[in-house]
Amino acid sequence: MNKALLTYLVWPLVKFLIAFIIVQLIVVAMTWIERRLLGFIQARLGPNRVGPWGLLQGIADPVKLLLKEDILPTSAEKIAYFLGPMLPLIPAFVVFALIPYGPPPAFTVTRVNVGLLLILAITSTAVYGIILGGWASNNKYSLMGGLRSAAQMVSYEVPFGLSIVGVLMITGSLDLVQIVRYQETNAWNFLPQLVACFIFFVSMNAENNRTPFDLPEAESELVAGFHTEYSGMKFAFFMLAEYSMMIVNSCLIVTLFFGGWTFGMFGVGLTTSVLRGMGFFGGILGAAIFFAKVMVFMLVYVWFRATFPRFRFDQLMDLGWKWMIPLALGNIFVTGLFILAGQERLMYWIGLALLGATVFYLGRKPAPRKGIHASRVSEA
Amino acid sequence: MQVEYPKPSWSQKFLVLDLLEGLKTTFRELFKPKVTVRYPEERNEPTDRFRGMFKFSYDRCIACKLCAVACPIDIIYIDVHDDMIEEGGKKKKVKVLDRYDIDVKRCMFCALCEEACPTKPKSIWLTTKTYELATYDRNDLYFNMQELEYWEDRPRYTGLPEEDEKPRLDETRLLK
Amino acid sequence: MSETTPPSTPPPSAAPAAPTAPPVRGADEIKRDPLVAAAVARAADAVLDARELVGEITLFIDTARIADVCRTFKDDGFVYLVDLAGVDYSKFPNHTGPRFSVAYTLYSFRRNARVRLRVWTDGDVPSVTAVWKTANWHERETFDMLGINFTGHPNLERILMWDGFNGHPLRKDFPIRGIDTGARIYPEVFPEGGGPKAGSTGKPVNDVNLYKGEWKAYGSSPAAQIGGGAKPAPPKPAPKPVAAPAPAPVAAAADDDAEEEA
Amino acid sequence: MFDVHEMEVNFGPQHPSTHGVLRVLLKIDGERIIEAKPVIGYLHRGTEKLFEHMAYPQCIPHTDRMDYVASATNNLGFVETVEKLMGVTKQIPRRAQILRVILSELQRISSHLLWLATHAIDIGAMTPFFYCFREREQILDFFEAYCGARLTLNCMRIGGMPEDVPAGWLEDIEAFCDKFDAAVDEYESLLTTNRIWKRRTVGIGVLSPEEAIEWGITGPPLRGSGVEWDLRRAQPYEIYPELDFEVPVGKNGDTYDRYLVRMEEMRQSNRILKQCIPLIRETPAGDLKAKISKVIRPPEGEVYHSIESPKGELGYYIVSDGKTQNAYRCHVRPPSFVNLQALPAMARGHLVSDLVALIGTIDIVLGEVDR
Repeated sequence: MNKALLTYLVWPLVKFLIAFIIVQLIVVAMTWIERRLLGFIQARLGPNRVGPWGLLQGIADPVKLLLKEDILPTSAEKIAYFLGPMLPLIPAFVVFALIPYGPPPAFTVTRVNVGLLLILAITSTAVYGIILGGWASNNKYSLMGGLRSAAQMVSYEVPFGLSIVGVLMITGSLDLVQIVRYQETNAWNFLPQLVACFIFFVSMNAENNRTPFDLPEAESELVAGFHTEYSGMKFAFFMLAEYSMMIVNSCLIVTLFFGGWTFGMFGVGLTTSVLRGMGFFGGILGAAIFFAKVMVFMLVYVWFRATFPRFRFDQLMDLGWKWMIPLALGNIFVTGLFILAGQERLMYWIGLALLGATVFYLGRKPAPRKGIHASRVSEA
Repeated sequence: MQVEYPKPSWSQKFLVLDLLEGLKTTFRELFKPKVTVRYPEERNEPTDRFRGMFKFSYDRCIACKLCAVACPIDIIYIDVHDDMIEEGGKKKKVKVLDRYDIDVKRCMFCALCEEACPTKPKSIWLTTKTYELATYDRNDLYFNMQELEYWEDRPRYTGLPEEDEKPRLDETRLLK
Repeated sequence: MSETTPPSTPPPSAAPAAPTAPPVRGADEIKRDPLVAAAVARAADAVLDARELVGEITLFIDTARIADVCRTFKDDGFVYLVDLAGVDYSKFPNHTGPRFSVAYTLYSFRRNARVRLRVWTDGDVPSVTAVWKTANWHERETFDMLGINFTGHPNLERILMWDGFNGHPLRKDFPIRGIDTGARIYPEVFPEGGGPKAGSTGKPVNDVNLYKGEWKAYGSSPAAQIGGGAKPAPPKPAPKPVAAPAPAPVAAAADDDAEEEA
Repeated sequence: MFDVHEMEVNFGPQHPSTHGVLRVLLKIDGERIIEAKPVIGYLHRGTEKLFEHMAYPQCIPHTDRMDYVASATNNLGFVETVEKLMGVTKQIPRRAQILRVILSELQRISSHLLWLATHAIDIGAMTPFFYCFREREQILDFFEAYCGARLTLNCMRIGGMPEDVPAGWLEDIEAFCDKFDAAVDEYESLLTTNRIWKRRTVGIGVLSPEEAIEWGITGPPLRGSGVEWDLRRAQPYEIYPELDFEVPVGKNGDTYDRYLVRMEEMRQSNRILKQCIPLIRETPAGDLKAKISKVIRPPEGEVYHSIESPKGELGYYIVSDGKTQNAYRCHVRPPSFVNLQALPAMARGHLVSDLVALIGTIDIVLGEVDR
């Protein structure tokens, strides 16, 4: 067989399929993990009926959704209504070809030297499906959900992109593999770029419509938001796209800020060269580390969902435009100053100090607030 | 008393400690014991006073109709006739209970009938600790005297009735 | 709000009545009670009568002047309209006079005491929504339930029953089992007369018009029509014709079967 | 370009966060509410009409069904009103009075827990819901142990209480009280300082004290506006004068203040419970009913009596004709009904999301609004 064909078409396709299957498995698992974890956090058990510990819930749900009646509202815009759930799926799937899962070249599907930009460009098209679906349902709640989603996506695309700039300035590359290689020889980027990491994390929650920012489907306000009128497999497609995008963003934050497939800093630990030294097993190990990190962030999504109330729409905009964007710009400026001064190591210490202060404060018992506790004070 | 408003310090605000505090709480809860009961397998035992399904005792009942009077929604139907019996050579007038029906589907389990019952022990009581009363047919919830006394022995539900036999939603009953 | 700070101990007027019957005070004596004396003095001619029971003062007010009197009382410190309730006295034993009564319960934070104003009416009462905003829904509810017109109310429509409901449920002649409202959930599946449409299920249609005669009789009786109908009624509404072909007008066929032998 | 394009939205009656079957007709410009018009009556069951047709003791189970999350206080209001009409208020045995206070304070906690659960989940925090229900279940277990029902208690009688406390009940309540303050702290750690929660509640639906009184608002919403008025203090009933508790008030009258007030009320109710348990132990067991005739036939007259239900002033206006055993007219002054009236004024100018928070903060129960 032609070697070029093998290198550029067959192998990438095979690798993409493998990665795609893994990701879809995570999606299936997440439907169970999310509810189970939510249950455990909320003093209940979560789904535990289908199979042992409810493990087969991830299969039972799609089967149920597939068998469900596919309802088309009479006054819906038919073509747009059908396109709505399909459109977000495409970018959500395509992006998986661009992410390095393990040590290159064997464990990257394609290596694009502007991979980061390409991913940003592709993922931001996912919103069209939601807007289209919300509008085509011909339901006021859906419409409001769709509009909210559009505004939210547009607003948070900006801090999302800006927060990455700091990383780019440090690492000097748009190539995801390069960014990871930089982090294993230096510290993981979340240390020098703690603020950027925070902004990225917040924006990615907002991009995915996850809980503090789940306005487009805010079930207590808009019934179900943009997918109020969707049922059956179309609804499943929306969910599939949402979870896939969650995984994409988790992959991105792992790659950009948490060392990708490596497990080590300053050249110590399981760096790429060490993993390569272990041969194929090392590659598998790298991918495992990568997906383990991704799963951690997926769980953090759930943890957030369990903890936080929901923002209001104008507050969400405020946060995006008045806080996140200036903060991201400031971060770029400060990073630039440090780089100019050649004091990049100092940023690590600042990041460490901030983290340390947070942990310290959090470990302390909060002082009881006097007035609220007056009942007990007076008794004592 | 004026309620106290929380005043976080500047550093606490900067480090988003208010949010992390909540995360800490949920994380701690993750490892606490769970309170839900896996219902059909595990059951909570009702307390001794739990007001559940009725139980009726024909032998104790003196047919005084006080329970029917006490019922706020009139779902206890009692028919009585007088009978003469001979006891020790004397003729004695007794009340004989012909009908003692309770329309359990309309019951709100207030236990006023139990409270009104003058016999000791009560001849109608609700402390049977039975709460699984769901049926597939509304009419199954109309209990007559025998059923009220021996509902444990009632034939269990065996399956949906045939299509023709299915009770239809009768609008007259709704309007009444 | 210095006025709203309640005194630490309730004044004796708020204490529940002792089991021994309290001395019955005459109307003039009650009017001179320090609780209401100031307000009564300013609207003396509108206060027709006064009564007291279990420590609660009831003042009977001239119906036409109730809004003014309420304003007077509000200015005097009774700033909070607790409750507004209408009563249909048509079946009250030995009752003569107007059919309805409306009771306004006022509360003064300063005195920590309530007073009740009452008016008699046969259908029209001036609205007090201009005095208290909270009177709005109270009056709408009273209109809905009893058919008392509150003239000058900005938005006198039904609140608990639906628009177009014919009759006023809390009137004494309204049957407790309800009336046929003609409402059908799905007219094409469940046509007038109830039950599934013939042929739609292959089953004969049940005859459900069990109480039809009674309903019709109620709908056309004059009792159902004082201030009836959905629209905010004019001060003196003309009897509204009902759509149903009226049989010979029967005196309200109120069949209260709940006067049980309790 | 800057035209106002109004859209009409039916908020409810089937909506996740209208707490039942409330329907709010919204006129919105974008997401901003121009006009909100509550439409009620979907749960109207004619309770007042039913009261006219049944004997006084038979009404008690029906009062359960008005504010179905706080049935003990509903019962309390009704039986106290009838007792006042009969003039037997003073004859109620002390043990029965303490028991009534215990039940109504437990009910207050459980009602506030349900309020917090639904209010939080309306604003998007789903976890407090389950924590609140965890504690609420324990309270419902107490109710079940006392009277046999968990929700519609029917737990009071005219002239006293139906039953004495079951064995071990007071000890269980004591154990619960000891743990409950920590539970409230836990809810607060999720919400009180949380910046998202504060953003969602501070400055939303502000009611000045004058406005609140003008709208007839009672209960925690009134106290949140800064009016220190609680019927347990202002016109004390049962044994409340002996008890030591605070009436928490806010000062801004916004949703956050109402939230703080209710949180503090739960603590104060807990404090009352702790005081009541030693008191009830001092009283002789079994002394629960005043010596009144079984057939309740109050004298002719009218009476209004109200108590502090978890939602505000719950009043009953009873007209008796002195001849029959049933009320000639029984009008209920439901706190939710009156408080809900202020919703349009509070919601004007806010966003759709705030409407949800406002419905939550008024703490309506549609069974009580519609009766």
